Amino acid sequence: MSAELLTTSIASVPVLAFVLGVVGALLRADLRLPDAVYQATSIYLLLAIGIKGGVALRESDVASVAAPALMTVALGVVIPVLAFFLLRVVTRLDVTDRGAMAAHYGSTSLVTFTAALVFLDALGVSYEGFVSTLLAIMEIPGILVGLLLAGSAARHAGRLSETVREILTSRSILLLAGGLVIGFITGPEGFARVEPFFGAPFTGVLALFLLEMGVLAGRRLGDVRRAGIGLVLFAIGFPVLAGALGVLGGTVVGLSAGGAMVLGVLSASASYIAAPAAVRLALPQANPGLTLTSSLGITFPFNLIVGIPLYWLMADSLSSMIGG
Amino acid sequence: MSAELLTTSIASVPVLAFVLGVVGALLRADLRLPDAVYQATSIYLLLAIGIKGGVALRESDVASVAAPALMTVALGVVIPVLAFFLLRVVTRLDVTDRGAMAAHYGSTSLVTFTAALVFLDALGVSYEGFVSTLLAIMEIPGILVGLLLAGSAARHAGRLSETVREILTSRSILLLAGGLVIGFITGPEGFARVEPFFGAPFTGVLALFLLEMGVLAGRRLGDVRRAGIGLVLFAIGFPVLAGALGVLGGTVVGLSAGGAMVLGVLSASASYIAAPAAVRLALPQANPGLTLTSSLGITFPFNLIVGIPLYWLMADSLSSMIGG
Amino acid sequence: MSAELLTTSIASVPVLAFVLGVVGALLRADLRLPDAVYQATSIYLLLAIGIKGGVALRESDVASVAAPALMTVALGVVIPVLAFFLLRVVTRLDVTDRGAMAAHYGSTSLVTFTAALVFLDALGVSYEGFVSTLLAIMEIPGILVGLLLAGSAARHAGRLSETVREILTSRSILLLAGGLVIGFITGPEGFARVEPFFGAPFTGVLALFLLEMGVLAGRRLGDVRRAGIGLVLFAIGFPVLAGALGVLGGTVVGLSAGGAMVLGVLSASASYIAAPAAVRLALPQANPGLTLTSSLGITFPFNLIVGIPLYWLMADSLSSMIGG
Amino acid sequence: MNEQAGEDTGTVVCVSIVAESILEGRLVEDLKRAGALGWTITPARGQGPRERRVSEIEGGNVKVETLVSPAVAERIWELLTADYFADYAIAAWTSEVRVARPQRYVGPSAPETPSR
Amino acid sequence: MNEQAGEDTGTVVCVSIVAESILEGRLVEDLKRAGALGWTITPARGQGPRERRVSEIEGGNVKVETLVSPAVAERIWELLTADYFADYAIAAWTSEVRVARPQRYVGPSAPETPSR
Amino acid sequence: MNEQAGEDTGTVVCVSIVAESILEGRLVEDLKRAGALGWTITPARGQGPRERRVSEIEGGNVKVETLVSPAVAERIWELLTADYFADYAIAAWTSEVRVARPQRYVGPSAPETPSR
Ligand SMILES: Nc1ncnc2c1ncn2[C@@H]1O[C@H](COP(=O)(O)O)[C@@H](O)[C@H]1O
Ligand SMILES: Nc1ncnc2c1ncn2[C@@H]1O[C@H](COP(=O)(O)O)[C@@H](O)[C@H]1O
Ligand SMILES: Nc1ncnc2c1ncn2[C@@H]1O[C@H](COP(=O)(O)O)[C@@H](O)[C@H]1O
Ligand code: NA
Ligand code: NA
Ligand code: NA
Repeated sequence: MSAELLTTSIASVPVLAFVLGVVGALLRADLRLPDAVYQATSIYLLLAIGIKGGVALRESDVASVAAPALMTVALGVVIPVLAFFLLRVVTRLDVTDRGAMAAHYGSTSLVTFTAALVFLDALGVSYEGFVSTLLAIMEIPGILVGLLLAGSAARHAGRLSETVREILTSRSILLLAGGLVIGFITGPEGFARVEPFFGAPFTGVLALFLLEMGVLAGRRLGDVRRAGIGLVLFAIGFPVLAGALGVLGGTVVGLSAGGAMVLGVLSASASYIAAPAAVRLALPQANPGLTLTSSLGITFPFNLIVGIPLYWLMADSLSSMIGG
Repeated sequence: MSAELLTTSIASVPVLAFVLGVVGALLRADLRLPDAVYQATSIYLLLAIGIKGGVALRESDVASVAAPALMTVALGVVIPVLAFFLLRVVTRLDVTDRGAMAAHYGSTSLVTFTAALVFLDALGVSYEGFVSTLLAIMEIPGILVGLLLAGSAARHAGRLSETVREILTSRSILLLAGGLVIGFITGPEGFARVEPFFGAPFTGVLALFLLEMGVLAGRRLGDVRRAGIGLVLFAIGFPVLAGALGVLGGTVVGLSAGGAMVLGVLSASASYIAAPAAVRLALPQANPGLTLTSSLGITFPFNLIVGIPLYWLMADSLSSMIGG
Repeated sequence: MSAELLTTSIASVPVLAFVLGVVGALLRADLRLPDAVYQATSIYLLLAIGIKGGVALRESDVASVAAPALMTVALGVVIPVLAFFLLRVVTRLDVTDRGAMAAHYGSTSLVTFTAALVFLDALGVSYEGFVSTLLAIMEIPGILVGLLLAGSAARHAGRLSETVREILTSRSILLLAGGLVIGFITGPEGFARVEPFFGAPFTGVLALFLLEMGVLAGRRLGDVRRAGIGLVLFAIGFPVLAGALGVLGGTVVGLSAGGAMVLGVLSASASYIAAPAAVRLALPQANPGLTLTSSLGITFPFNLIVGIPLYWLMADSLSSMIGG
Repeated sequence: MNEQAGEDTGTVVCVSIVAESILEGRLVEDLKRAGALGWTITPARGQGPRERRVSEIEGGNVKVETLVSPAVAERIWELLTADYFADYAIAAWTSEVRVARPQRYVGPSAPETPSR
Repeated sequence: MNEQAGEDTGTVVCVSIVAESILEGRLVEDLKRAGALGWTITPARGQGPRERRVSEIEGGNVKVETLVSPAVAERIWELLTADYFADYAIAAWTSEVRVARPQRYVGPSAPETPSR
Repeated sequence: MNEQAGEDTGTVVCVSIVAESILEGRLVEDLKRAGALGWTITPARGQGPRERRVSEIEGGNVKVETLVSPAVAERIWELLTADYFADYAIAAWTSEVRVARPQRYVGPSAPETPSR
């Protein structure tokens, strides 16, 4: 990996703010944002990504969106299945915990996605405007597949449909999808009027959000030692595998190098908001400490610092191999 | 109403965010802002409007402000009286509930006012800088007249003066009036230094606020059916009547078309923050469900989507009739 | 003091917002920001000052920072000792309360510092980029010296080291120091990407924060009368003395007029966040009403309105005396 | 206090439940189903003997208090035991409290002064 | 607990009031007037048998707890009955609790150990 | 309620402490040291007979509730008396409450139904 890429990733204010949060957690200092502000920041990020995506979506024709969307659904089904079976090899988790893990790694992470866009913007690399649509699509199927694998449907009939409804009307999906529609309707002129709020300050707000994520990840670090070597290997190795799959899938359906990298990031990243909530309600026997330590304590920092430049390297190489 | 006007109104990000909030409420999803952020957003809007108004007020001479201010007081007295008697015709509400309704419709709505300014800015129409002064003036007399009509003064001697004090030192009045003074003193150069906070992001913050208002309005929709046809007719018909009165009054005292339209909006819109609180304390027997369903569930969305372009059409036609 | 300087200070939006807060408190109106927003605003100010300072620090060589840093430590030791003994002359406070006061006046105030930078920026006066480093340095020694003077270490062995740890890992120090490191690493290009969040809106956010500070100061005004003439004299006279010391010290170690003025402000201002918390825990017998009335109710407004232009006048005269 | 305040006071059971906030919606539905006529929710944080939960990221705990008749308290207790205690972060306790207008809490059909 | 903790403990009445937040200022004034020497307020939300309120927009409910002597509790109860119960969204209950330093809550003139 | 809910219920002491928020960390450490196995914290504001505190600027009060055995309640009480009551803004009270699974609150070695 070129040193310059790593620098673009690590020396950015958002990533450094994340590191500050981790340091704060290790020093047992209280750097958390107040809960209300954390919630508002997450509402802001979802709406802003949605609106910007919607404005861009206007310029894409349906045909060009269809194949990447289908590929995203496919990845959303394949990745959790893969995770479920790999976990049987490298860990001794029971079927419930493996299903819970599969749901987390099958879904995706808003903040990792956002950091990837900021990274590409900093490099000056372009990507398809409709990638936020792929983000919304990727969030859902993985969770459902994970729950099915854990067999929760069998035991609590009707609960899966309740879960589907809960996810579809969850705040993150509604704000993201709603933002997409708002951006699509309002177009560039409408967006221009809110750009000084939803556009320009975006990277700074992300930095504040990552400070908080750093604290949460830092608090999980203590649990990593207790997690066992198998889980740690999985939490680092699986994102690379899934990221490679995503980059490959993106390139195959004709996304630009930037777009393929984003699909890689979506595939590689694990959910730590939507999935934990859904899994907690549908699979109460699963151990949330395990999944959060893995997704938030290991995979998230790994992706943020190493994964993002890595998937870009993959996507760039692949696209120049094909192009060349 | 020209399609273009409706589009300027409806296709703006703030109004679309309002619609998203309503949809969220209907899907029973939780799109509300945390209470602390809602409070902060409202503090921001009041201060920003006040400061910008104060900067503009500096350039107005006292003479040109006096007549519109007096007209605003007059409208603030006439409109609640009109509401009180019209309600006896179209509904079967008792005197207390009609007084409560009169207080709401006699006062005005910050967010509707703000959306009107954003609408005019988008059309490139100019308006008098001192309109935020009119906003501050309009908030108060209507509430008092409404309470007097309900006869609360008779029963609880002394309570009306307490209510007057509570309204005059309420947060919204103090922030608005304080902002006006700050803007007046600091002038354009002082404002330039805070413009990237109080100026540029304003429309975006309004969008966030309207998302929340959408949720609140959406939750009231269910009650509309139970409200009775008379109340629904009133909640739609009365704003049009009061709006026309306001536009007419504004034109008579020499406001520009934009200014007259804003006075129309102030007259047409019903309070859902200052009045509900004041009425609840001074008229506890009144049914707040009724007034909120009417003002927040019907009149507010109506004004936001249909009313604002309509009052502009009225003001524009009237001014060209006079001018031509 | 030239009228123009006073105007630059008083007619700025942040200072006027402070006055509005005081007026609100006197009218017993509720203008406070929600606690969560207050916390978030303070996190924002600390991070923003840190990051900007860190970017500037990159351009300073170590040699030029060393002498001012040492001078800051010296002032941080001398000022609380001075306060402790002066208080014995002008008041009848016991040793604990005098130690508590010394801790407050030995430490410093983020917001006064920030307002000073905004003042210098408005005047177009430049200052050394590393002044935020001095802010971080100044916060700590004064508190420790104050506690030692009160003799708390003698009674609760081990508690002082606990206090040191608590201050060093306190949120304000970590965010400030963390911001400095982030700014240092990311440099001007990294900062450019977050400037629309951490840079441009800064003065506006400060205004919001000062509104809140105004309410808190205003609530203390009632206690000022009860505080006794000695305390009032101290709360106004001591900042002038300490400010003069700071300006002198800054000029001696070769700071520019702007930089010397900032060191004067750091010396003159009294802590109302870090010190109160630390003193409360380590010196529970001290009366917090006393120290807060003095630091927040008298010294803070005095510095904000009179002190800032005064210290600039001192620094400017001194530098032209030496230079000329 | 009951003598002076007239006949319209009585004793009801106050059930306090502290649970991870993610459960709020489900808990409230279950309280309704068990016959509770009202409840009050306050935000909370906490720690307990088990540390098995997900709410650390999203909103901490909630404390739910509901004033009900002894019979309804019994049903709530059974529901908690059946569906919550085993798998979720939750603590619950009950005490007896005195209220005015007891029918507001126990329903119109309940006896005016629920026996102790 | 009372035996070991010495003589300076006693029983006082804890009055809990949940009301729409708009009433906070007025309630606190009334508590003072009734003789309460202190109170604690926590933010709350809730639902009750009546749904008649305005606070949904501005701040939900508040829960006020005040530890007082039985006589003061009685006065608070009368005040609530006279001015609040009929028209406002409000629920209130009392229980007996044990405190150290009872004079802090019941005032210096009150008997050291209020009878049960 | 105890009869129907089976044998696994019992009475424990609920200690409620309202203190300036700056003390939260120290209080929690002291509760652990006294033997508490869990606690619940809610944000609070308030006023009391003394007004001596600093928390007005940073975060108001906190209300801490902890369910413990009578012996642990006793130790908490002693700790509060020794280190807190004199100098800090604090109010505390106890009451008895009924819980399921009392061992969760009083620890495995404690008797199943702590005597009064
Ligand atoms: N002994 C206790 N006293 C008060 N609250 C408790 C106690 N034990 C548990 N809790 C609360 O119940 C929640 C769940 O506990 P747990 O199920 O052990 O994780 C904790 O987060 C606390 O808020
Ligand atoms: N049975 C109950 N248990 C606990 N809180 C209640 C109960 N009934 C009402 N409340 C609280 O009192 C408030 C007012 O109730 P209401 O007057 O019925 O609207 C509700 O919002 C709840 O917070
Ligand atoms: N009588 C009381 N009832 C309820 N809470 C009280 C009472 N007295 C004091 N408090 C609480 O304890 C805190 C500290 O009281 P104080 O030590 O008097 O400042 C207050 O801020 C209140 O939250
Ligand atoms: Na994934
Ligand atoms: Na009106
Ligand atoms: Na100082």
